Amino acid sequence: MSMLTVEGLDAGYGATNVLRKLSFSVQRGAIVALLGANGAGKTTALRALSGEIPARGRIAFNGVELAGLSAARRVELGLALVPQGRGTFTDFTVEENLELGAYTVASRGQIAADIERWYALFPRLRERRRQPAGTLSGGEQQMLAIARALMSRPRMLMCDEPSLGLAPAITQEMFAIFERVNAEQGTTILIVEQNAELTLRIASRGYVMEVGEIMLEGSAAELLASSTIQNAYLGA
Amino acid sequence: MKHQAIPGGAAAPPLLEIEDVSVRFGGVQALGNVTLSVEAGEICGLIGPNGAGKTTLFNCVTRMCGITGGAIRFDGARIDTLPARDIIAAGVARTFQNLGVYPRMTVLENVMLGAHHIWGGATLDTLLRPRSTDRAERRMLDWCRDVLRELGLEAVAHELAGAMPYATLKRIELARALAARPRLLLLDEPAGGLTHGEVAEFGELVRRMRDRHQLTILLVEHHMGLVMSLCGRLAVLHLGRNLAQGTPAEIRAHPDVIGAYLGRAA
Amino acid sequence: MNTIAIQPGAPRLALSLGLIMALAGLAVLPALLPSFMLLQLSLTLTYAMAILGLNLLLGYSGQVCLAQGAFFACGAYTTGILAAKYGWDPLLTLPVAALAAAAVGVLIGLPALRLGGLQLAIMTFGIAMVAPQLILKLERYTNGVTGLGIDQPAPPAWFPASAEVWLYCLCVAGAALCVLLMLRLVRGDTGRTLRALRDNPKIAEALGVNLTRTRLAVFAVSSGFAGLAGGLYAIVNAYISPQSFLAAKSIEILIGAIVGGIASIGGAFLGAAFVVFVPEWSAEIDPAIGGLVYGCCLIAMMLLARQGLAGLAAQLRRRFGARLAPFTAFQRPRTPAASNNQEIAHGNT
Amino acid sequence: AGAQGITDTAVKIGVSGALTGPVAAVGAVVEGIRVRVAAVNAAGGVKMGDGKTRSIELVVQDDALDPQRTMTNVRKLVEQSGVFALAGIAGTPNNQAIGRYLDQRKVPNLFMYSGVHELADGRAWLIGLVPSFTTEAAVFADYLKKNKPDAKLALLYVNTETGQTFQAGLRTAIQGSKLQIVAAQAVTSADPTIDTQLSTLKASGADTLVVVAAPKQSAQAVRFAAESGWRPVTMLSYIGASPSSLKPAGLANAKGVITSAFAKPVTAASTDPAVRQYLADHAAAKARFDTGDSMGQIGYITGEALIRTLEAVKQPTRQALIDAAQNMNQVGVGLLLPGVTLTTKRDSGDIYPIESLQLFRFDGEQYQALGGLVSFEGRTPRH
Amino acid sequence: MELFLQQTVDGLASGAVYGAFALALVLIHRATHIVNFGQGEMATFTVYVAWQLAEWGLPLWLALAAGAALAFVLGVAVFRAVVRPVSRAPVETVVVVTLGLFLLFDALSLWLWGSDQRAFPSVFPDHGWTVGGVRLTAAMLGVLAVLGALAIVLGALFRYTRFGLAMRASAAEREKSVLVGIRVETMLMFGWGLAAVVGFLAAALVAPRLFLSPVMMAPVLIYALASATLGGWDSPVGAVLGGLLIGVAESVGAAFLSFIGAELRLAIPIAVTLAILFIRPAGLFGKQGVVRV
Ligand SMILES: Nc1ncnc2c1ncn2[C@@H]1O[C@H](COP(=O)(O)OP(=O)(O)OP(=O)(O)O)[C@@H](O)[C@H]1O
Ligand SMILES: Nc1ncnc2c1ncn2[C@@H]1O[C@H](COP(=O)(O)OP(=O)(O)OP(=O)(O)O)[C@@H](O)[C@H]1O
Ligand SMILES: [Mg+2]
Ligand SMILES: [Mg+2]
Repeated sequence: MSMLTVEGLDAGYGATNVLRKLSFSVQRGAIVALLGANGAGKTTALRALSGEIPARGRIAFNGVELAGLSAARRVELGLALVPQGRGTFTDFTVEENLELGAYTVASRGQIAADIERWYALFPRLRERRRQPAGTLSGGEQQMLAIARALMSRPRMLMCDEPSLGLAPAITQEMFAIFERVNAEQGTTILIVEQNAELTLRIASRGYVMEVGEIMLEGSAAELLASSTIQNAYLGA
Repeated sequence: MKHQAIPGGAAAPPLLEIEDVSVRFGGVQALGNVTLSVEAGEICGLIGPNGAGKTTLFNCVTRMCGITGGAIRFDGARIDTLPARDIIAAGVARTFQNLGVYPRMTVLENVMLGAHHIWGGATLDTLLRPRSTDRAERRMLDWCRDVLRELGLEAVAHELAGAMPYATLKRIELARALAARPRLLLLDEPAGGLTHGEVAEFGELVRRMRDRHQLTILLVEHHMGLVMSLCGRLAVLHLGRNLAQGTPAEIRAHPDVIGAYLGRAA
Repeated sequence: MNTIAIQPGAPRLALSLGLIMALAGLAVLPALLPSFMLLQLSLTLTYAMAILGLNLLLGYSGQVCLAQGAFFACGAYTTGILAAKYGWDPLLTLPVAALAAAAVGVLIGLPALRLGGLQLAIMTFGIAMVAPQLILKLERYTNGVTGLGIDQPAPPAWFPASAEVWLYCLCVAGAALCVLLMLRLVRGDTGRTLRALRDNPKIAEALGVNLTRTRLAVFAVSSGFAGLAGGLYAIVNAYISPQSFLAAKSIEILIGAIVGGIASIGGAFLGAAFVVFVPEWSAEIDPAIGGLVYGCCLIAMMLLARQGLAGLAAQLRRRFGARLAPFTAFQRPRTPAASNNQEIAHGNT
Repeated sequence: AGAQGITDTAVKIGVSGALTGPVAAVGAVVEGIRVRVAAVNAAGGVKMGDGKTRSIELVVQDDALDPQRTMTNVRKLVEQSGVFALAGIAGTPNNQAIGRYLDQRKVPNLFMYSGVHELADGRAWLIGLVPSFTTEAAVFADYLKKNKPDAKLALLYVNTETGQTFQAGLRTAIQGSKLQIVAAQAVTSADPTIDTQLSTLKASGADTLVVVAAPKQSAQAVRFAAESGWRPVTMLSYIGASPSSLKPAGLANAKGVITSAFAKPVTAASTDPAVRQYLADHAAAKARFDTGDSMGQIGYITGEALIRTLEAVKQPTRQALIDAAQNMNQVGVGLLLPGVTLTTKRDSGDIYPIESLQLFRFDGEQYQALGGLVSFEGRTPRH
Repeated sequence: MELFLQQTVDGLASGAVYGAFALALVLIHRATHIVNFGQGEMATFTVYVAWQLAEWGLPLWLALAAGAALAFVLGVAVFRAVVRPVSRAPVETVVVVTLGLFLLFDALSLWLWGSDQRAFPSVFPDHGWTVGGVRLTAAMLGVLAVLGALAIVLGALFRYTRFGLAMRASAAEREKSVLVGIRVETMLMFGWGLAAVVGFLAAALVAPRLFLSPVMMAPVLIYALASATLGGWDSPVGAVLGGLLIGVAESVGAAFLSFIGAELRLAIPIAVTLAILFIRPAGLFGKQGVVRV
């Protein structure tokens, strides 16, 4: 069963079209990697999926057609996005950021428990809980952004370069967390990443984008072994 | 502890000396007695876990945040008393971790801002001395076009910077910093958003720039491949304090660094 | 888009051509219009000058100053006092008016260095409110509520047309001067640093821009324009009183600037025409509901032209070719729709 | 016909007033003129001195009381609309601004609404209407000299020519008497509340409060005087004393307030034929002001004065019009108090038609006459 | 001394007027990041409607309730009709729209009800006490009490409720709010409605004192703006305290500094606010935004 099916997606900015009939799908409960060079249109694709920019084409999410639905509605349906380059509310405290992340969650108990959980995983965030997110370091903000997205307990999480600005140890931890969330909560995860190796290790499937379309796809193992990937993304 | 400048001595003084620098933000001790020196001509790496204070240290050097203790010397002279706007003219240029590009300006305009301190005049000069202003503008334009060409950005020179993908923005920042003709370049995570292949290319580029423009570079980066291959020497910060210094090989094997920063798979 | 600085050739030519055409147009108008229209056009030009000054602050350096009417008053009273009380030739008072207003501008610019956008707007609005009261208070020089009458300068012997046309030509000359200065300021390095300061002052400082000096200079030029405009206004009207410089004047200038397009030179003139003529037309419909019509006009205008009239012209130009070039050359580039750009604009690390 | 703006069937009159803006209340003057003119037009027009009956075409412009806008309006009225004359332009600086232009163009500026007579000095084409504020000050002083000879006065004045003229007049008028001004405070139309001034006045120990201010501030003063337990003898200038504007102060609080007037008190129950006519005209024209609004009444009187003057004009020229206006001999106007007439005499410098006033006291519902008419005909005090 | 105390009390009374208006301004700023220059005129319009209803014989409290309901509808309608279409345009565009609202509602009230001032009934009894030579009125104390309560409730709404948090978020960062599932447009719409209601309440509280007229609120605008700035644009409580502070400073200053007199009274709020801003750049209760690079 596929969680997300994208068919013939066209999106761009003003007159320029960045995506060209992009099509791919993500299986329910899978971790999928979306790779591609700088400027390939990965960020644009995620924004189109989250409803941040208008798009043409079919997006079926969990059996619901997303075209025409507002971005907020898509979050309610369970599709969360961690935007590229951190999307924290800079003037709001760390804790308020987490609470905002759980805006669509009704249960107060669950919110409190989740906040505790993220504080336990990222003790730095607990130390900074009363501090405006804008004063955090780059990496700390990235942790916060991801934690905030997961606060909504999404069905599917889309992460735009989660490792950006994270120290190696934290990057590893972050990917472990993705695996855990995926395993424990059944959250489907779509990761856009430059760190292809790490991503493909936890992913079951991968797509490679080039100038707005999927150029290559396959299982993670196939891609890890593929020579094109080796050269361009794994830095052999 | 005080480093004495030895005129004509065998050991030339380091280009940048950071001595016992401390910074507090309210209850947060972002830096505590950090000491670091960068020799002229080297590429020095600065690494450390998230929140270790690397960006803050950059901010101290460029005077974008005040220090509560210690001293910063550039080329033997104290710079921690200069106003922020004079740092770039002193010869220190930087890039910003979370992008300091002007999205509503074109790429070329962004880069030309870097050269402002060289050719730019005071606001009223434009009115009072039109001819020399125009001449300066032309010089600036030529120089910045060259820089863009070197960085392979000439194709997008007239595009709005805001329309560029993340990695290109990082490169535009680098171009702007280079346009300032600095002696010391502070790079804060310049390789963000690059694929492995691109990272390698980028390393080459930095080395080339260093040689061509006789730069000294202090590099913050979490991309270990890049740091290890590019830097001659690494300094590690942890919780706002010096943790270790040494060659890449030494650092890679340093148990404290592995524990605090690199993690198991390094 | 802001490519003027980079491609000095073509657009500059188009621009000068446009300007020459505009000037020529302005020059033949007197022959075609009744004299009271000439008065209104002269007033429009003085407004346009004040708006140009405000554009520099608002559009290019991002500082919301609502005291432009106060600088205007400062210029008008400098001219008025020198002419009426000390017998100066009104024309000679004009440079003094500009300088006096510029000095006051710097004075007000000093605290402005520390204020945020909204705070600056409100404090300067307060200054605009206090200005007429201050004029009353300084009754000894300003004649208080009685106001000052000014003898209008006679045209020189060589001038072929009437005194009214002469006054009008003075205004055209003043406006042309402001446009020229403005063009120089918003182009090239100065223009870039101004925009950099506007969009992200911290980064600009790191790039070596002297925030204090630049902002004060901008304040000086901006209020200088308003002062010159005020001086001309006093001459054209031949009479000034505090009633003419209420805070509403500053608001009118603000509206003119925004309706025209805050970073546009041609827009300043369109905006000035808007604030001079539209309220009048709407009052013509029915004096009792003039305000209603004007309010609706204003809102409708903003719904129609979100980037001001200059922005609208740019849109039309994109559709219908380059005929409107002079009005759009300095239009602010469209903000890219992306939100990672938002991130950049906030400049957090 | 002779001049611009006048044909055999119509005469065009321009008006500029504050229809909008912070002092839009003054715009009632324009409305009042409109009411009177509408009535005469409905009756067929004005039978002018040259034997022709003409209807009056009013051209109204809004200036929000900004002199510069008055200036553009007037030029537009004269040069574009081609009016024959102007009437009822409100505001001292406003009339100041247009004085020179109208003199140059030789356009009559009739019955401007300003109580500052000095304004007319040296102007040939202008004529006022209402009494000077110095007159009102003198009438107030006279009353106090007789009824409260050792009164300690607190003066609340609006900080415009109006208030300053009144103050100067009052100081002149009390010279040589035991009356003394123990405190004076200015208000502006930008003051949202004026308690500060009033508290200061109260603290001065004054037992008499004289107010020359707009309706809003006058009413606020009346209420303060009552609510604070001060209860001085309160005298309001006619510019802020109409019963309708006192209502928000509480009519009970306004009981005992003294004011001066030259127009008949207007009440719905009045039986005076002129008042009834006014009420009928007001209703017919759907006027946008209260019948009790003194500004509106002044406008109505202005309209009436205009009609009377036109009736006296022998030739359809501007010169004839200004001649007629500047040489009126006891012309009666219905809404004016009995005994008050329009009289001017250019040769002796008297271009102010109304120069007498009568005091009134508010009884909690309406104004009752207090003593007889005080006339300053031809001898308005100057300051 | 007595005069000083009296001036202080008078200042508090005027300050309540400024604070009430400032409260409405701060509310809409907090909820939408807009300074609505038309706020006072919209409020005046709704108070006129309530007055008209009362004139037609409706009991006062019912007229007030109807006015508040109308205010909410009006706020929402104004948002939908003219603010939402420009909500993605540059801020200055929105500023002009609110100036347009100012003109529009000012003219509308003038057109419908004329320029005459009206007596608006007070909800508080007509009592007064003289304590140590200083005059206190029930109306003033009542207004202060209601205002204080309103400010605290609104402050708590923003600070402690999810709704308030979401409202602040949508005002501060639209794009990011959408990404956490907040319906920003709805929030903004509520913000406008709520602010219109608070504006109505504020205007209805002060109308008996200022007298109802189309231009009733216009002279208060600058005082209210200064109060909000002084208090810090984020804080409802700050707005009210700022208003009181300015009221007292103005009253005492104008009474005891002779060179200020009537003409320069207006300079007092400006000067006081500037002075405070130099000590606390974000105002008394404002939080300074963080700009890190
Ligand atoms: N706001 C914008 N306006 C116009 N064009 C844009 C905008 N944002 C991105 N683009 C263009 O869209 C294309 C794809 O950009 P996108 O950011 O999606 O790439 P990406 O694959 O995410 O790259 P990176 O790995 O560097 O983040 C680029 O060519 C870019 O120039
Ligand atoms: N203005 C501030 N107020 C409060 N705390 C701050 C401020 N600026 C920085 N900090 C704190 O100081 C610490 C150091 O931040 P800094 O940005 O220097 O880290 P960094 O080493 O660059 O980390 P990263 O690798 O994540 O970018 C962080 O924990 C941050 O929360
Ligand atoms: Mg991307
Ligand atoms: Mg950092």
